[in-house]
Amino acid sequence: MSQQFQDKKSESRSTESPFAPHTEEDVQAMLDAIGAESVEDLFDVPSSVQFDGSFGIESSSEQEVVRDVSDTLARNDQLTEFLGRGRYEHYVPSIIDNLSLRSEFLTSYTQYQPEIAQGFLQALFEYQSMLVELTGLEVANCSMYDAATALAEAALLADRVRGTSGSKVLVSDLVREERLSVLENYLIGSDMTVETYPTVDGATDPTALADNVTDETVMIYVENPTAVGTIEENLSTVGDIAEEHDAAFCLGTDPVALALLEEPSNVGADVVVGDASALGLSPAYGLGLGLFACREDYLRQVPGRLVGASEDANDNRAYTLTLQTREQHIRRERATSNICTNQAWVALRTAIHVAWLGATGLVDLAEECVQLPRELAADLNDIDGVTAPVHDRHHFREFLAETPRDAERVAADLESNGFAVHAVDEHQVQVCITDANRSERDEFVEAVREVVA
Amino acid sequence: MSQQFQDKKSESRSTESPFAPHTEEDVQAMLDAIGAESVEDLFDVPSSVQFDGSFGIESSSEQEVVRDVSDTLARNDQLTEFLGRGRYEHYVPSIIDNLSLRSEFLTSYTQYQPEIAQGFLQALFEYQSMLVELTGLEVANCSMYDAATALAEAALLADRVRGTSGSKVLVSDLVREERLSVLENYLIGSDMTVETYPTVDGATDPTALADNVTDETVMIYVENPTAVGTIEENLSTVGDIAEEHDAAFCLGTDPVALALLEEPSNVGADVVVGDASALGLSPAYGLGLGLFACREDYLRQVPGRLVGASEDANDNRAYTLTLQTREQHIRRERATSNICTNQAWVALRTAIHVAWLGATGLVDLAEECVQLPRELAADLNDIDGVTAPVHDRHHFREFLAETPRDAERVAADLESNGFAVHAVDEHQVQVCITDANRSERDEFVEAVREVVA
Amino acid sequence: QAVWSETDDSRYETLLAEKNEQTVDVEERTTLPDELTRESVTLPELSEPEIARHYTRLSQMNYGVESGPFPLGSCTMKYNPKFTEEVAALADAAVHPDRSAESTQGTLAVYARLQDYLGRIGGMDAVTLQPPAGASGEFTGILVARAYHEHNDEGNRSKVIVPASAHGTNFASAVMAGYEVVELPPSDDGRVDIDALEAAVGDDTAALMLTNPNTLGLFERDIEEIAEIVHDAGGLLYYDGANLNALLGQARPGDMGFDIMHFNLHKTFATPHGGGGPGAGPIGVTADLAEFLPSPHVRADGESYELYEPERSIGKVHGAMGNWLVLLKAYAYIERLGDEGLTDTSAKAVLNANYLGSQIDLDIPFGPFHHEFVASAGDRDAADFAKRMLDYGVHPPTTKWPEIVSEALMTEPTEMESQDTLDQLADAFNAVAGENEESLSTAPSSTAARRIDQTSAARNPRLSWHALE
Amino acid sequence: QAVWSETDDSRYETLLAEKNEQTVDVEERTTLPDELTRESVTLPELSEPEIARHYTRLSQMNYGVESGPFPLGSCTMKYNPKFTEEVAALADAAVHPDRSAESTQGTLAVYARLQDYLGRIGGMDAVTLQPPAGASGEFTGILVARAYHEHNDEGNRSKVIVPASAHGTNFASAVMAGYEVVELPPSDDGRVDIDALEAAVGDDTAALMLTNPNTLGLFERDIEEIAEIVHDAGGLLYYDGANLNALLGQARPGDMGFDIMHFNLHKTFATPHGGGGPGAGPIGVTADLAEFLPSPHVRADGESYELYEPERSIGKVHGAMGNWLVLLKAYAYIERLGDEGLTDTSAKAVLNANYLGSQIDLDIPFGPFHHEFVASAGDRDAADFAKRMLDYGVHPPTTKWPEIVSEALMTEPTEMESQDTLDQLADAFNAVAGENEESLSTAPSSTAARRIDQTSAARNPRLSWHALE
Repeated sequence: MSQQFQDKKSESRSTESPFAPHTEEDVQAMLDAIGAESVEDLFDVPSSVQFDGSFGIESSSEQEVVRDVSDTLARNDQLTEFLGRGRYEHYVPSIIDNLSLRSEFLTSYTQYQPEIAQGFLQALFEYQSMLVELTGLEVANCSMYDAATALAEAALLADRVRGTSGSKVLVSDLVREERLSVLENYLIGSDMTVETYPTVDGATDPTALADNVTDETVMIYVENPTAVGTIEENLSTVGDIAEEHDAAFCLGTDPVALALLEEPSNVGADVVVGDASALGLSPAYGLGLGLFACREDYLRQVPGRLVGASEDANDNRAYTLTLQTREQHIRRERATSNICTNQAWVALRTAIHVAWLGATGLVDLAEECVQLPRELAADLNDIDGVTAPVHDRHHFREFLAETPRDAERVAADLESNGFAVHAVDEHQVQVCITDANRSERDEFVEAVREVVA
Repeated sequence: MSQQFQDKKSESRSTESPFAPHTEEDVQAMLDAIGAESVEDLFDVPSSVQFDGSFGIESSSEQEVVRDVSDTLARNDQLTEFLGRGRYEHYVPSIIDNLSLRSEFLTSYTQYQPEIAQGFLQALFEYQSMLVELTGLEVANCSMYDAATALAEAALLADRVRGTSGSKVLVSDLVREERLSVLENYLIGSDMTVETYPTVDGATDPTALADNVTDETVMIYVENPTAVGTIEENLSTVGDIAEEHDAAFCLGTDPVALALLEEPSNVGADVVVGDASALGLSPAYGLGLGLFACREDYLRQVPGRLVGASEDANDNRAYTLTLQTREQHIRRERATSNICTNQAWVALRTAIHVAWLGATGLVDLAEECVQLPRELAADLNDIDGVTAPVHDRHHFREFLAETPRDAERVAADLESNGFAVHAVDEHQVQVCITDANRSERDEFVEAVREVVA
Repeated sequence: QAVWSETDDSRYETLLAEKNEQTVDVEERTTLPDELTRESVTLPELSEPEIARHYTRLSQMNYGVESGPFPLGSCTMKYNPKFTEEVAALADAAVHPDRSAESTQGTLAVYARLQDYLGRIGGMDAVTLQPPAGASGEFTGILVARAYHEHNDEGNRSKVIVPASAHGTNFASAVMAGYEVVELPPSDDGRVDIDALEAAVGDDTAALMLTNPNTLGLFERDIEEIAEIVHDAGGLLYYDGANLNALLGQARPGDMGFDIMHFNLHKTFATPHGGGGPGAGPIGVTADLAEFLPSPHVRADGESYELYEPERSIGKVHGAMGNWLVLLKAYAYIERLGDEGLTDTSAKAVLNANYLGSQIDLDIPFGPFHHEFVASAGDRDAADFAKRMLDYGVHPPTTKWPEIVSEALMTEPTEMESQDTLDQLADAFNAVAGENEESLSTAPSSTAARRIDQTSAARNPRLSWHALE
Repeated sequence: QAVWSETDDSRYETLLAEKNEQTVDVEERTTLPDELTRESVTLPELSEPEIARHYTRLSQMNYGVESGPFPLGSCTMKYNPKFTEEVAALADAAVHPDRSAESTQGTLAVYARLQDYLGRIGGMDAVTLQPPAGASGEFTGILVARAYHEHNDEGNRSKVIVPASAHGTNFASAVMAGYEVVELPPSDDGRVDIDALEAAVGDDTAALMLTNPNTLGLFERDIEEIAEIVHDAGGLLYYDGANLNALLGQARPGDMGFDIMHFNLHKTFATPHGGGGPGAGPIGVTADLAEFLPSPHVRADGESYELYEPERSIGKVHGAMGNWLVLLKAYAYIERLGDEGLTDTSAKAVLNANYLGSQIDLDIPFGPFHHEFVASAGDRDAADFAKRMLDYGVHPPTTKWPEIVSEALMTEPTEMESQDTLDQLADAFNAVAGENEESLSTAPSSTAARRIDQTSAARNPRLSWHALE
């Protein structure tokens, strides 16, 4: 059938909502088809609750909004950040924006119709596969919100899978308080509470840990690297202690560290959590990607979404969300979690980043995370009065440095010099270095030299 | 057929060229298949001309190059530009980058296989259609390089289509010298030379023009708006004069101006040229989009690419490059032009911009180009010693202002204050204002007030 | 209409690991002692062009709102304006969450203004932006309710009432916050059954969670009475913001008597769904509840902005300050539309749903509906019905839910569709309605992947490429 | 492999103007007097979501290098690294061309460095970046040659010699520059026939334009002798840079005796082709010719950069300074690769062409070839052969050119293809070679648009939507 020039409209658009396409004639025709007099008539809202005020928000052109937001955000100071503590910056290659912003990915929904969502499903399947490889565990989900909520979900999982009841989640005292706060909130519906165990010189001491574990311990949580950048040295012992007490061993980490450090499955980890967006995304004020992986025998208790391989009616390989009966939209109050919307698009970005780096690139990036802080600590240690690193450990990306002056003042003075560091306590600052800020290293060392004097 | 897990490779990449995918094993296997010992053996280059030196260019990581280019370009001063003279800035909506950067558009080639290039072909067909609507002429091509080369090609076209021989291209004395230089170079292979005619108070005076036209005049070229921002008032007379002498009337303009100003076809224009990238692209240091439209009876002499509608074997509407026998790859030395690679992607961007604005938006944008300079000129005129506009005409986007101090010094002082304007002659500066710089208007007026004193 | 690819083996994209992977000897490449490191890692090893083609191909096997109509009920799949991605990509937006408040005044200004905007739009006194998704907002809201009751020495309130037709997250969130869920059966007209509600409330009621318009698209006309019943019993009223796209500028939850609400920025405020997230689920509360909001909260202090801990804060529900980039995009969207644009958005969303409803040959048992409706596939299986719709080049509606409508097709076209695309959708509905059962049960036939075997996926889980070897 | 869409009417996208257009009364909306304005304008009037879907759909109907193999001979369709788009999008890159040199030191630094890099890569003493495309570079180069001869009182040289197998632009550019073209027949081995060249040169010879490797992929082994012949006759030797992707780091035109060359940045230096442009065609010249280069030229002046007019400049060939953003992307690409990457690029490009050539069942009459080869479709029509290749999901080679090979299939896979995609290409070649003529003449059958009627398009030109009414 030859396609002729179709009915040509010539109509003016109704312009109040810039993203609704209706012409005035459309609106009238649609109302006629409905049999309504006006759009207002379609609303079945009692007049007593109708809103007849105004929000007092003026509409602006795209140009104006772009300018307003640019100008507003320009109130952020231009600082070179030497910040870490769980949220890391690595160079994000251009290809990640280019591919992940393709509207077929960015504007799609959760893959409830897998036949037209094979692309995203495969990308998530590949993301899961990368985490399986990196953790050595058999199962990884499509994402939690961030490291803190992943940790919290791990505790709830540990409680569900444990044969006997228990009441404690035991956590290294190096873990950030923000994570503990989230964990505590998630435990409200359970019988569990959080306890911390003391670390020694920036790492878990098996004896101190063993002293704190009881049969009430549902889960032991350790991070590697820790929030102060040290590399844990006794994880296998932690795994043994956990096993002895029928507690789950949950390890917190990230995908760059995983490429280099001891494989979680080799030290007896049952669950691995963390922030996977160290690859794929800028620090983004903490917008994260909750990494969640666990042993296969926990599979039916996993929170969040899982993509599985299957076949279609033509016996071709195909992917689909699977084991959905764990989820809230089916199991409701008996679901493994309430999570629904997650961080899928960030997972896509992380997967692209891992693919872009490749095995070699990822390992080399991780090794850089060992060497850069070693070198920077040595430079800082050369400054009169500064001791770095504070802990006699191997470090990953970051370390503590002891300063003669008050750490808060040092941090504030560094900020005036254009550098952001974290003040840990009275005389300690924490410093994080990666490929993202390494080019400013010499200027940073110079600034520290100035401000500690 | 069920798709099984395929042969899995595990190979290391040959990494010298980051954009070549070969593993070392691939290279060996391919050499074996070819029957060659080494890649070097595949080159049939006499040793006397083999290059065994080095370029002295170090390779860098993506991150390093991005930083280097950013740092280098940061050496450009941050100026708010009040510059025009043929290259204009209008706000470019985000959607243009998002859509035009889709790799199917950006990385495609000229549409020699139309069956798999319908998308770009349709976009170019729509671009042509928009120009046909705006110029009132029947034919628009897919692009020349820029306004200057479009003008030059128009003169060559005028020569080809003219019944009798002629030797002059007559050009308004307001036309930028850069365009005249390009025009003169393009006329080297013809018998034509360029002459200018004097304008009066910033516009074409019919009498002065008529005095300069002879039967040797092959083409008359006028711009509207002119390079000093004035709107021409006697274009119909220009058209009449051209017709009387069997000269082609070529009008220079741009798509924003076309939405408002007299329709070229109504004043007897035979060819319309200009820079269409005023929509769709930033000033981009002069990367342009040569607009080229003409009368239907010139069709077979048009330079550059043309997209036409046709049908495919199923009688569906389809698009294809057409009338290619005009072009160099077929007609070689008898082609209408040597142009091959053109500015197609910019044309795509311009078309998206026109579509985004819509008829109403485009007309309103053009009217803003009338009102903004009127208001700014009034503000400047209020400054002691400044006369603006210099020409007692209607203006479009820009105008001349007379300053008491030397114009070069005024421009230099404004530059120190963060503003760029063009110094025209001893006591005149040219000022251009659009939606892109209007928000800096008050600061600009203040700066002018300071520096002219 | 969408282009589905043809069906043959070449339509499938091999996995990254199948293209090339490499095992790297880690100990060889590190200066760390062996006992701290793994031995090796095996991952894909490809060139950038191969990666570009891989993901380009995958994107082509995916359907988004720019591919065609996407009337997924309750999901509000509306257009995501491009410029919001541009502002989210600004270098100034990428600061580290541990930066000082003094050095992040721009970011905090956006937080403060968005808190303010959402408060005005919802009719709420205070807003937190910390919850990273709608379900997290629900959980946070119920935690706030819990803290409120405990503060008032009413910690014994142990139940949250949820209508049967509510989103599954309501049930799960209430349980996570330590409550028992009381399910409320619907009345015959699809709305809250006032008698059942009165029977359900009591001094053990912590809250009623309500969606309004509800999942059938119906406005709970008796909302004021409902609020009175719950409040009289000492409970709080929670508004599930999933359907707010129906009411912008028309009615505000705060004005209806709701004490707590969440906003789904990725639904109502046009941030992209990203194949499942990130979203953002800010919650708004009345003045009485403001002191319980998560920490930190942002407030203006003269010309500048500061972070502080609300007096009786529940603490944190996210490790940082929520999904910042999503918040930023929603802020830009709200600024773009303003009062008039927001109000018109809901008007057009409701117009579109009603027009589409008027054009399809299926029973829509409940009305008058607003931005969405639930049609019944009748004696057809709704899931099959949806699969067959794929063959007409459109995304189908949400299926088999809410259960109050048998074989439900829950349909929400949003304001972004034109009359033309609505007609295209109606044609797809009507064509499928006229087909025989076999055609439905074997559908889809024109998509890249044909009907996918869910049972085998669940029975024999293969969750990584390792499991395919 | 690529996904072609199915064939039915729904696969076609209606024109913007068919979706909605509006006639605006211009006089009503302007403050200008009526006599200066048009009466009305009629253009599309659509919402942003409609525009997004329109162009997304159009993009899906287009094939780029990220869609699959694209072995168009002589076009060098290689991967365009994404990060080069990022640097081109920097705000600092968007300055106005009339800015002062003092205020654009960053831009000028890139010009100066790229001039230097290209000079080193080509073995040339001076480079101008002004020509916006390869053909413009040819034209500029011949203008420079002309200016040189005129300056030396040899303005009577009136002929440019061009081998028959050269790109059509060579002929057209020489004529535009005012020369008569003398076509040089090839020798039996596909290279320059030395005897014919000697017969063709004389005191009227302005230049010989040569592509090396030539369009058959063959290196002109006698290049030194050729240079001597031309130079002895007082002519200049011009290098067409279209095939430079074969020689990076292997051999330099300047070292072979060429006096003038152009670079196709959009071929050799990986800037995207953009569906036809923009490209960039810088030219390099020997020291003797530098003073004739276009104006302005960029040079370093201590730490800073300045613009100046070369002493005997030909003037301008572009209104500004050429296609700046393309230059910037090529600069970034060269910095990324450096010596080793550039050299390896050509090595892999030549390896790929030779491997592909070894895998196909068609005659390749001339060799040894480098980055491309020209196979013969034998008794098949090469254009039909190419159309049928579309059905195998790949882009076909350039067809029917150069004419020295009957039914030519000119094939250039570039370095970006892997052994796997080369095998896929070989399979497509070989499958089509084994098919009957009807299958070829009715192809393609799996593309969105089937074979398009070129004759009717040319006979009845419909060049705008107005012509469709």
